[in-house]
Amino acid sequence: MDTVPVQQDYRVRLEIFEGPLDLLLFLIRKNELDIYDIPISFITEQYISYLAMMRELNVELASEFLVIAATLLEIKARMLIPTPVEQEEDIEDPMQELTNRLLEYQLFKNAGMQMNNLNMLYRDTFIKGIQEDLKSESTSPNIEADVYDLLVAFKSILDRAKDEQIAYMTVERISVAQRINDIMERISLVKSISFDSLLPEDYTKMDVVVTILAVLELLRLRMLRCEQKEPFGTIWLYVHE
Amino acid sequence: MEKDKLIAIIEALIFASDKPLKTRYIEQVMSIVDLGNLTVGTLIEELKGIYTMGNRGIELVEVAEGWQFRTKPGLAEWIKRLNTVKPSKLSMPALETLAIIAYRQPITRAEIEYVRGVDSGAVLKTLIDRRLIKIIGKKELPGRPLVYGTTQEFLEVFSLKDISALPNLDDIKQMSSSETELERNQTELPLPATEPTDEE
Amino acid sequence: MEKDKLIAIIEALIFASDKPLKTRYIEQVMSIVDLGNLTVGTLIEELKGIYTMGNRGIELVEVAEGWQFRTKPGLAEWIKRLNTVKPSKLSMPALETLAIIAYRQPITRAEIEYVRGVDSGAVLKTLIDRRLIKIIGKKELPGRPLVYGTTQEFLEVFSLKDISALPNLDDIKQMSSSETELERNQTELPLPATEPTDEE
Repeated sequence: MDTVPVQQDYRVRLEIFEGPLDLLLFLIRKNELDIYDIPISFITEQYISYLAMMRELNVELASEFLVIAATLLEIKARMLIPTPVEQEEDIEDPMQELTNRLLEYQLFKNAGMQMNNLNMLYRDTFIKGIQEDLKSESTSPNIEADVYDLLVAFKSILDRAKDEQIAYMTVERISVAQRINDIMERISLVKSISFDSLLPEDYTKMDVVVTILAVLELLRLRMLRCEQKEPFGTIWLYVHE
Repeated sequence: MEKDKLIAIIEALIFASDKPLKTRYIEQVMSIVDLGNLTVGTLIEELKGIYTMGNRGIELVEVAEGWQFRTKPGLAEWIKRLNTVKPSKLSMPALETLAIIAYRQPITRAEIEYVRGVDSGAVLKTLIDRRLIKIIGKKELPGRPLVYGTTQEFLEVFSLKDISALPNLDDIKQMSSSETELERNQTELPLPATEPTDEE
Repeated sequence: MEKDKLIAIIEALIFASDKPLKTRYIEQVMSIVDLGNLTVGTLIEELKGIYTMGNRGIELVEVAEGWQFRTKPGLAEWIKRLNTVKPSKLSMPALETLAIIAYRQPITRAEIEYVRGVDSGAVLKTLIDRRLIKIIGKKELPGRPLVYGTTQEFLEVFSLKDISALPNLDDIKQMSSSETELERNQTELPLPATEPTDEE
């Protein structure tokens, strides 16, 4: 099959569909069809060709587009097989359901556009600029809030924590004071120790910095002394006698 | 107290309030003075009249069940020239979702997604972050799903007196679908050439 | 443009500005219209006059940096009364802190600050002053830090039978979408019926 040349502007245009119902509404209108009497074979064919075309144009599709494709195919199949009269009443009509969904979706799409025509704050109208020095602090004992405000507040903290957790863990893990205690504990057993062996196995820059700070502090307090036998050689630490 | 003085007090109270001020709070503040045969309601109407008469840049409007001074809608372009105000815009998916919630509240996420036909998690998050909607409870259904509703800020942003001031849904039903499709028709889409083939 | 319209624009600009508005900013905004023999300065004076005449609750004043509407000084007592009548909302930091305490009590200040990532002394004080939280004991840790918990008033304000009636934290999962719209749009999905598209 020949590949249709991908044009940027097609991409942009095709993304105006918010979902499968939006696409179906468009096809109905485009072909001047009656929403109450949709020719199912025709609309299914159009819908599926559309999905195929979007795919050729590399427009990524939400899975919901495929769900509606399956529904259309199911309705089409049902219409080809005559349903026994006695069963008809129990079975809900999927075509009727789809029509209702389209009507309801269209209604709210229009309602959204109507709402867009209202005088919108900070677009059509503005309130008094709130000046810090004029801000009035309520001293009323009454508080307006409900438990779901708390829930949302908690969620916002959790969301934030996801990004920041790592940084906090690091700081927590390697406080200088703690490292000083670690070093003194280890060195009291062995009397001498190399600087490198003070670092944890998978050490970070932060570990190095904190360890150096801890050692410097111990040297300053004359609790340790250090020796380096040759330039760039191992630094040995001893307990100060 | 003279009527002019009473109106001046109300004007100052509404101006000083960061949020639309409910009539009953004005009444509580004014409860220490004898209004005679006047009411807070009639005084507010008179204050509103002062701003309506004459060519003023601000007006007194009733939003979110309270009173607030706002700039006249026709002047928005001038204020935007100041560059100090954040412009506010909502995308079509956001508006559509907001409409479903506004008219059908309390409503679950699953119900919203059934109407829209697409996953709506991201757009719900945006609307919560903008404080236009909030969780208002749980539904008596298996799993006790959360239900959403519009907020006070929603009424403020859309300049609505209360939720009943939304455009009437029956009127919207009457609207011919063609007029709502104006913008879409500007974008011509390449369509596979298929003729209606349905027999029946 | 008529003089009334020009004054209305200036009125709206000063009103909407969050800082006292300098005359020269107004002049910049108005630079696209022909003022004829008028100046921004004289128009401001005229606007000021509108508020001075008559018994008004607000006035236009020139503060050090520019023009600003303010309530008349004589009405301060009324505004103070309003602040004791109007229920207040909790700020976002206050709500966040309260949420942490409600769900994680008993909790130390250090633990709260660890979660929030910022110093929380001031907000804790506010919550204590509003009697929403209190010190409920000390923790068996070095330094014996104080631990905080919610109060009876907290339950009353939030209409909770007891602390276990708080919304379940698992509900948060419902709020966050499993797949955001962004992620989903990046996912390639295989299409039915059109298998050989990509291959020649």
